[in-house]
Amino acid sequence: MAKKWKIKTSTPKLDELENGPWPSFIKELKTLAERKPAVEQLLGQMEQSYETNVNYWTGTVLNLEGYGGGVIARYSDLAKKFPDIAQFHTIRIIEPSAFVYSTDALRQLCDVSDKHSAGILQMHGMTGDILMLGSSNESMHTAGEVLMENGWDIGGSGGALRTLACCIGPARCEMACYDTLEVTKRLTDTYISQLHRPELPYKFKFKLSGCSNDCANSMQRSDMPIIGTWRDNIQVDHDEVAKFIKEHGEPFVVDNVITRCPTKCISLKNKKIEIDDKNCVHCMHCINVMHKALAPGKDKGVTILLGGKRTLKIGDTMGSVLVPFMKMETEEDMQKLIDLVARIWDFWGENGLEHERVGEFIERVGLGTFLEGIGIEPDPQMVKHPRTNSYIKFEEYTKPVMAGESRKTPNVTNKEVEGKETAY
Amino acid sequence: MAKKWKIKTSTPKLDELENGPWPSFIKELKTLAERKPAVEQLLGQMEQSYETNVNYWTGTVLNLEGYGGGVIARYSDLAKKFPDIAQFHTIRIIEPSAFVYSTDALRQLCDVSDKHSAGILQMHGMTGDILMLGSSNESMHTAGEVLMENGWDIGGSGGALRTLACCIGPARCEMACYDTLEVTKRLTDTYISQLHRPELPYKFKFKLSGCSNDCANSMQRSDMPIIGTWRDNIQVDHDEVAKFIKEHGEPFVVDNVITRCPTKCISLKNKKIEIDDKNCVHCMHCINVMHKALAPGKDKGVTILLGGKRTLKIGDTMGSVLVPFMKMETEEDMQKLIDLVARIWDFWGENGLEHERVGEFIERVGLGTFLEGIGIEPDPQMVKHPRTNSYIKFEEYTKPVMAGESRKTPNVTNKEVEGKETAY
Amino acid sequence: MANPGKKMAPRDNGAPEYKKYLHPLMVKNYGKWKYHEKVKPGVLVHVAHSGDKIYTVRAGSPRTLSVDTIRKICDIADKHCQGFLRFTTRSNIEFQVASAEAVDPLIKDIHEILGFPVGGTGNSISNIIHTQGWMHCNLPGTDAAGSVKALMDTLFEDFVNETLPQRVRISASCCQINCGGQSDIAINLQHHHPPVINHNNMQICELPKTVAICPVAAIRPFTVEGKESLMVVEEKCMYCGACHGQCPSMEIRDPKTDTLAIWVGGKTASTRTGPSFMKLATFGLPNNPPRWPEVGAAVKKILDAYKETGRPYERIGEWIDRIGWKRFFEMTGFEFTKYHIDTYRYARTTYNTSTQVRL
Amino acid sequence: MANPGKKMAPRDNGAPEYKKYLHPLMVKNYGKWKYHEKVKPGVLVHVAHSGDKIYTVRAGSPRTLSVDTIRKICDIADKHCQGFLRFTTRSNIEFQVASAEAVDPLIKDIHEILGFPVGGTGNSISNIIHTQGWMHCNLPGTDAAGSVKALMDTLFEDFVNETLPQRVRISASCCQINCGGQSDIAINLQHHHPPVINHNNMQICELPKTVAICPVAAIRPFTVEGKESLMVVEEKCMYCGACHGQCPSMEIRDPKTDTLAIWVGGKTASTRTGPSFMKLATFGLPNNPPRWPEVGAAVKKILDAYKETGRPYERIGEWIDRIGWKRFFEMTGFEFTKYHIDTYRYARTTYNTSTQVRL
Ligand code: SRM
Ligand code: SRM
Ligand code: SRM
Ligand code: SRM
Ligand code: SF4
Ligand code: SF4
Ligand code: SF4
Ligand code: SF4
Ligand code: SF4
Ligand code: SF4
Ligand code: SF4
Ligand code: SF4
Repeated sequence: MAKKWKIKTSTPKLDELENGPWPSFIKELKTLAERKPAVEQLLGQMEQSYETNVNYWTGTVLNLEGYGGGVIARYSDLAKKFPDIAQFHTIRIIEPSAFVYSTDALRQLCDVSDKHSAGILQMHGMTGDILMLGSSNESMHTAGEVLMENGWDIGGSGGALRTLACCIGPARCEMACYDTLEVTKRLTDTYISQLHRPELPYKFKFKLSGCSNDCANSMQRSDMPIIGTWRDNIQVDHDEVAKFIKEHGEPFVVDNVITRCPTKCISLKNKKIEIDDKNCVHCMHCINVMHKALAPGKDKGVTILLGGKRTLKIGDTMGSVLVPFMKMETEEDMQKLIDLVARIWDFWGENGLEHERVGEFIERVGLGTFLEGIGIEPDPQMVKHPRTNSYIKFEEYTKPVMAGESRKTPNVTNKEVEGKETAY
Repeated sequence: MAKKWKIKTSTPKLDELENGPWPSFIKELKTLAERKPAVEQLLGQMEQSYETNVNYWTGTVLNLEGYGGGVIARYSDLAKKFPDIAQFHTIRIIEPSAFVYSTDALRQLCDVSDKHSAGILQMHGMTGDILMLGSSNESMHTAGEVLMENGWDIGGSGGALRTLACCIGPARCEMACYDTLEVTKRLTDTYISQLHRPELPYKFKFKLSGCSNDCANSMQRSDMPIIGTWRDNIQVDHDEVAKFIKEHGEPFVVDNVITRCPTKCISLKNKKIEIDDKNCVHCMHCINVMHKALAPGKDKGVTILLGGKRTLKIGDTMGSVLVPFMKMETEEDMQKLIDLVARIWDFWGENGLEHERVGEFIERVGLGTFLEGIGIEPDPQMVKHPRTNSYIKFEEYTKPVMAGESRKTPNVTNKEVEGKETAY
Repeated sequence: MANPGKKMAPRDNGAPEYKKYLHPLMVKNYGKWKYHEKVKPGVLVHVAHSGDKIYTVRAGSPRTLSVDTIRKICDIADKHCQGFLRFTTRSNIEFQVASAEAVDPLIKDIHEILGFPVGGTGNSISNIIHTQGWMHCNLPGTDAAGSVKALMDTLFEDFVNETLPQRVRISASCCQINCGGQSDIAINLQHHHPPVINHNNMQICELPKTVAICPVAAIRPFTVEGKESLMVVEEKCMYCGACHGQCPSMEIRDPKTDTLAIWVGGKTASTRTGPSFMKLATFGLPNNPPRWPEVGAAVKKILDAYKETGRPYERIGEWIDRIGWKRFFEMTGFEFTKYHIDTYRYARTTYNTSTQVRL
Repeated sequence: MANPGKKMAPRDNGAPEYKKYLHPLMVKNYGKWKYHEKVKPGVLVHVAHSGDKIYTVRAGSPRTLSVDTIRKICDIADKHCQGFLRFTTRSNIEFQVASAEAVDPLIKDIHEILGFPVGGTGNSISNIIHTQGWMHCNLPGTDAAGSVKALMDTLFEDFVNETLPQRVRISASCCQINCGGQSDIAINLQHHHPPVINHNNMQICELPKTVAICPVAAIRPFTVEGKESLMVVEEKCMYCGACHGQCPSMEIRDPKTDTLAIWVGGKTASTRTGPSFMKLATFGLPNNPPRWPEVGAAVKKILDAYKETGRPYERIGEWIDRIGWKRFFEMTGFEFTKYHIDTYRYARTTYNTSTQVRL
């Protein structure tokens, strides 16, 4: 389509990244540079960064008209020198659940990218989107429109919900305790408006993993990790256990399974595995090691956590348990989840400060107050352990202040005590 | 000595505490009440508290002239009703190391108490002192003088050093890794002036335990826990190991020793105990269980920690490691310890706020800054793990503010950046 | 004899010379002990490398002793123990004898002359350490000694026997300051609202100090009827009582609302799992003198659950860690409330940031 | 085709229909997988209850792909995989075939047509996840993609083999915001001083937002030559860069002083020990394009130590927990400095509050 272009910019620093056995992103760019002036100029600007250690992109907010979030706008500080990258925006395209594709679909994305932007696709962004780099203010609209027409949609930015991501789950994994792909799609479709239009105090991410192995990295990288689990007993295939022991020897089983169980609830007695399932915390380790012999229980569902994010402002947080167990099979279950999300967004939406992630909000108001706000009963599973300090704020007396609720004159205690006998 | 007194006050509530198999402190008081009007009136006031749930003591600062701290002064709010307890002070008497006594010594204390106060001795206060209750402003001086004349001394209060306490250690315990009794006496004698006169930002407590079992409760209840340990190998008596295994069986050893080691560095191989001493953290558990077979190493010394205290203000703190290992045998070793304490008191003394325990101070300025202040090199053993957030304050650029050092005009960064090319 | 009117001359005597107070067998075998064995509840024998043996008999004590009782204790020590004795770090009394045969006659005298029980060793509940209460402190909301006496009556069998999974240490404190410290089970008094200020009685000199002491900056200067005083911002205050320690006119106590709380899992030994803080088990127990039956009942519930499912060498905190807090609350029947969820400085570090849950 | 000038009509398409994109064997055996086995590095077989087997071949990828390359990838998937493929959560490409025999011809094409390696499964170092860097972000101090390319060259043998104690995940981020997230080993760029303010370029409208975003309240309004601007209280600022994300004129980056840091022990799985944060291993590595050799050398040191003493199933953080940080610093040769000791909100919770030390 685009005509061949002769690379004239010399990039000695970047060239060094063409060496070595690992696939080179510089090679990828150079391929394109032969026919795309913008990519050649991108290489030129990057070469300059490699020389000076200075970055030359400036960002501003830019919305795809009518859609809101989904574009990350970049303007080159070196636009005089590299005019074709004066505008070099990224469109965040919502990926299919678990990153599965038909070649038809992929080729369609390639065509849009090739025609309406720089021909660079990042598969995938850390949040999970397909990143299509290199549109201008104008071409981004065209690209967006073509994508929309073909059934694609775009992801979040700013104070919007972010594109969801999930592990391969039931599509190809025996550990999966719920349908991560389907729930991801359902949630995306349900909240598509929130993905387009910033309505929340700040960004919100869901990530879905089919089990505690958390292959979708949800614990650390999403506001709401939804993770598969079970509440009945681990399924034990005793023949396979025997085979495993025979193959690996008892000491291996003791050293690598028995002693590694976090609650020491699995034991080896007379060459048989015994599990005190009441004490199992569904960590997956024994199943991971002996996955032919052991499997998650049959009464499956999810654990829902809240508040994970990266380090900005309050330091890293991980999701913490909000709902220890919830079935996730029927339409009703899905409605319960949607209802839960609504309660969270309502309370946080009303009381959260601008740019305040839900984890930061919980840290500020306290988990107890938060639970009350969303109408969920406290559960000991939500904490590692109860409080260790005696500083309980009994709220029948003083209620904590919510954002926006700041009282002009503080409520003060200056009542008199009843007279005490005094003597000396 | 004191003449018999007839109890006239009725104490129906307190009387109920004379029932039951456990020795009754009310009985103790009643014995005395028969000849001491103050004690009868004490019972009267307590009975009233038991009825109203109201306390009737008011405290103020009172010093034994020339000695400073050591007296806890109490005035009764019910002095009209109970004139003999209008003043009812406690003298804190420094106890002998490890609470050992000859009957002569104890009888001497009894005599002083009987003559110059209420005849009530608490053996011992939570800090470790002998508490002599019930002196008046006047008798407290007499009592104090008699005690002094007989070689006793009094403990701390206010912003002073507190009386030290230690476990029975080498006097009767095979686990002891250093001479807790002697070090306690040496430190007391060295710092006797600090025990009498408030010179520190706030109270400071030493507690000394001969090993990690911490029978002196030092970790939670002293600013500077000094705890015995060793740095060579655990002494293993293989014959006794064999006997132990024979007696208890292998599973018992696995369940109660091997799997309980915090670093899993002890193992049972062919009925022999093997210890990877490099990974032993000197927790004492295996030795506690198999104390005939195992013993601390021979190259003994102490771990010194800092910052333990109860919950007030910042919540409970425990001591944290300051010196992972230090020999504690020679006069030189003792001098090193005294030098260390001097450096801590100097730095904290200069920079600590009023009423700020050393643990609070460390929390405020940070352990790294504190170490620099006292001239000790950071050691990974001081932390559970290195920092998890990227917010490093590189101090070659900005130094943290010490107390009293507050700058009127803050140091601000408002330099210009060097011009950046801009284009659009 | 000193002249009461005369100013005392400063003398820095220092600590008593403990060496004079050691039992002769301790002097001889100082630092040379080999091992110890349990003889029976309350009785230990320590064996020295020299082959010497010393038998220790541990007796319970109410800590607050009359001089009359101490003199009796001395009589016993003179008769049986060559004139020496000691107290433990938990206020028990330890009598020492040189032979197995001397043990029982000693115990007989302890029982008959003092009426004190023998026990507190090994896997027992040792003496409860506690604080001043209404007998002496200026801050108490309850009487620690009283509740301890009542509780030790209830737990008596566990003092004289060694049938628990591990040692259990209990402490009781009469206010949130908690001089009794952390323990496997700790009882303390909890305040339920911010301090109430007695403006009339305000000691002006203390005001800046009192403002400074508040850990959450809830105290502000304030003028009442022309007099300088203080006020408390209720939203900020978390009823710690620090101000009340500094200024008696900041009254944090309230006989109508103060309650007792029970905490579990404190541990100071670095054995196995390392020292740990105590955690809230239950609160809102009535402050009910003279025998605080609700406290006894709650402690019993914890101990029953511990006895049922604790494993050897497992301290209470370690036991709960293994069975999980969910089970702990189920077994004890205590309600888990939002007040159990920490709200103070390190609250976030107490949230369960894993998918590890018991279902 | 859309008219560029025309305002787009809002359409809420939602997520692509993944069901159309699943390999037929996945559709058939959806949710009915029984177990999986390792075939060889980079190749897994999943066995369904039906007896069906699906072979997965995992290929490394630079993530940033030209459409030309993606088209080649599609050609391969058309030829071998019935026109389906997927990407992993770490940007690897997974090709799936229905029989063992189909594996090697597929790998041959991956190698020859794409030049991409096959690996990243099991106990290997999988693809390094990373961020935009100088290719697109407005905040970077370094180029994550560049350092990752250089590092993957260095670690190549550990991608195509499975000889580590456990899987090792690495991430690289181009600023302290760290979009790359936590990993067993994480590399990021560190700022060394407070932001420098370009008063001329100050966007007045953003000022209150910028003041509000600072987590330590270090930013204050300020007037320079009559113009409204901001200033930073140096003592408070801990160089987080939050303000720079809000306001480009608060310049936190400094090519002269910015350095790279390496963190270890992050983990997201709740297996065994639960998720854990990454911890500072070493800092002050020069930001040295185009190949950042110092970073490669430091990562190598960590991996060598891990290979030497790590045990099976022990992730890097778990391994260090077992051997202790003292040993970690000894083995890697990194210096432990006061900067390794936390100074932020939860600093105290990271101190060693036990006597448990290795000597
Ligand atoms: C593109 C991407 C990195 C990549 O190369 O893959 C990225 C790039 C940016 N991130 Fe991010 N983040 C990306 C995933 C993440 C993740 C990982 C994740 O989502 O799994 C995180 C950590 C998890 C989290 O949400 O905290 C992440 C944490 C941040 C933060 C810090 C948030 C915090 O509260 O700690 C910011 C700054 C902010 O929000 O103020 C941020 C801000 C940014 C901005 C928008 C910088 C800015 O303010 O202008 C970057 C735009 C770069 C660009 O030019 O495209 N980005 N960012 C990822 C999004 C692609 C996608 O949509 O798939
Ligand atoms: C008497 C004693 C309780 C007892 O019955 O044994 C006691 C009693 C008082 N303590 Fe205590 N503390 C006693 C040991 C402790 C301990 C335990 C220890 O030392 O092992 C602690 C916890 C460890 C610690 O130091 O933190 C303790 C933590 C406090 C605190 C809280 C300090 C903190 O920073 O958290 C205060 C209040 C304060 O310092 O402001 C306090 C204050 C007080 C005062 C002085 C209350 C006051 O401000 O007037 C009490 C005087 C009572 C009286 O009338 O005699 N007492 N106090 C103990 C001292 C006897 C002795 O000298 O042997
Ligand atoms: C006498 C005393 C020391 C003193 O100088 O007074 C003492 C003496 C012994 N302790 Fe202790 N401990 C004494 C208070 C403590 C304390 C402090 C306390 O109770 O307040 C602790 C810390 C408790 C905590 O962690 O909160 C303590 C934690 C230990 C441990 C560690 C227990 C564990 O958690 O595993 C051992 C080891 C053992 O049990 O084998 C121990 C072991 C011992 C041994 C076996 C040491 C020996 O070889 O002689 C002694 C006999 C124990 C027994 O009672 O059966 N001692 N021991 C204290 C008796 C107090 C009492 O009257 O009950
Ligand atoms: C394909 C993928 C899911 C996806 O939807 O894309 C996946 C697939 C599998 N993971 Fe995973 N994991 C994938 C990313 C992850 C991640 C996230 C990441 O790497 O960023 C994690 C969390 C890592 C962490 O804790 O920081 C992850 C933690 C695990 C674990 C737990 C490991 C542990 O700490 O014990 C297992 C269990 C095991 O290894 O037996 C696991 C096991 C598996 C199994 C064996 C599950 C199965 O039965 O099919 C799959 C093959 C693993 C292999 O590579 O040998 N997978 N797995 C991801 C491949 C990424 C890649 O290209 O390398
Ligand atoms: S998170 Fe669990 S279900 Fe999902 S891919 Fe990983 S192992 Fe499978
Ligand atoms: S899943 Fe985890 S907690 Fe449960 S038995 Fe297996 S190893 Fe133990
Ligand atoms: S702390 Fe150690 S040395 Fe001291 S009495 Fe206890 S067990 Fe013995
Ligand atoms: S003392 Fe503790 S750490 Fe050392 S070997 Fe024994 S149990 Fe393990
Ligand atoms: S706990 Fe409180 S009331 Fe009791 S003695 Fe200590 S300071 Fe006084
Ligand atoms: S009770 Fe504590 S928090 Fe409340 S005002 Fe007093 S010092 Fe401050
Ligand atoms: S890590 Fe920082 S510089 Fe890199 S993409 Fe994320 S926000 Fe931009
Ligand atoms: S870098 Fe961070 S701490 Fe410093 S002024 Fe900016 S926002 Fe505040």
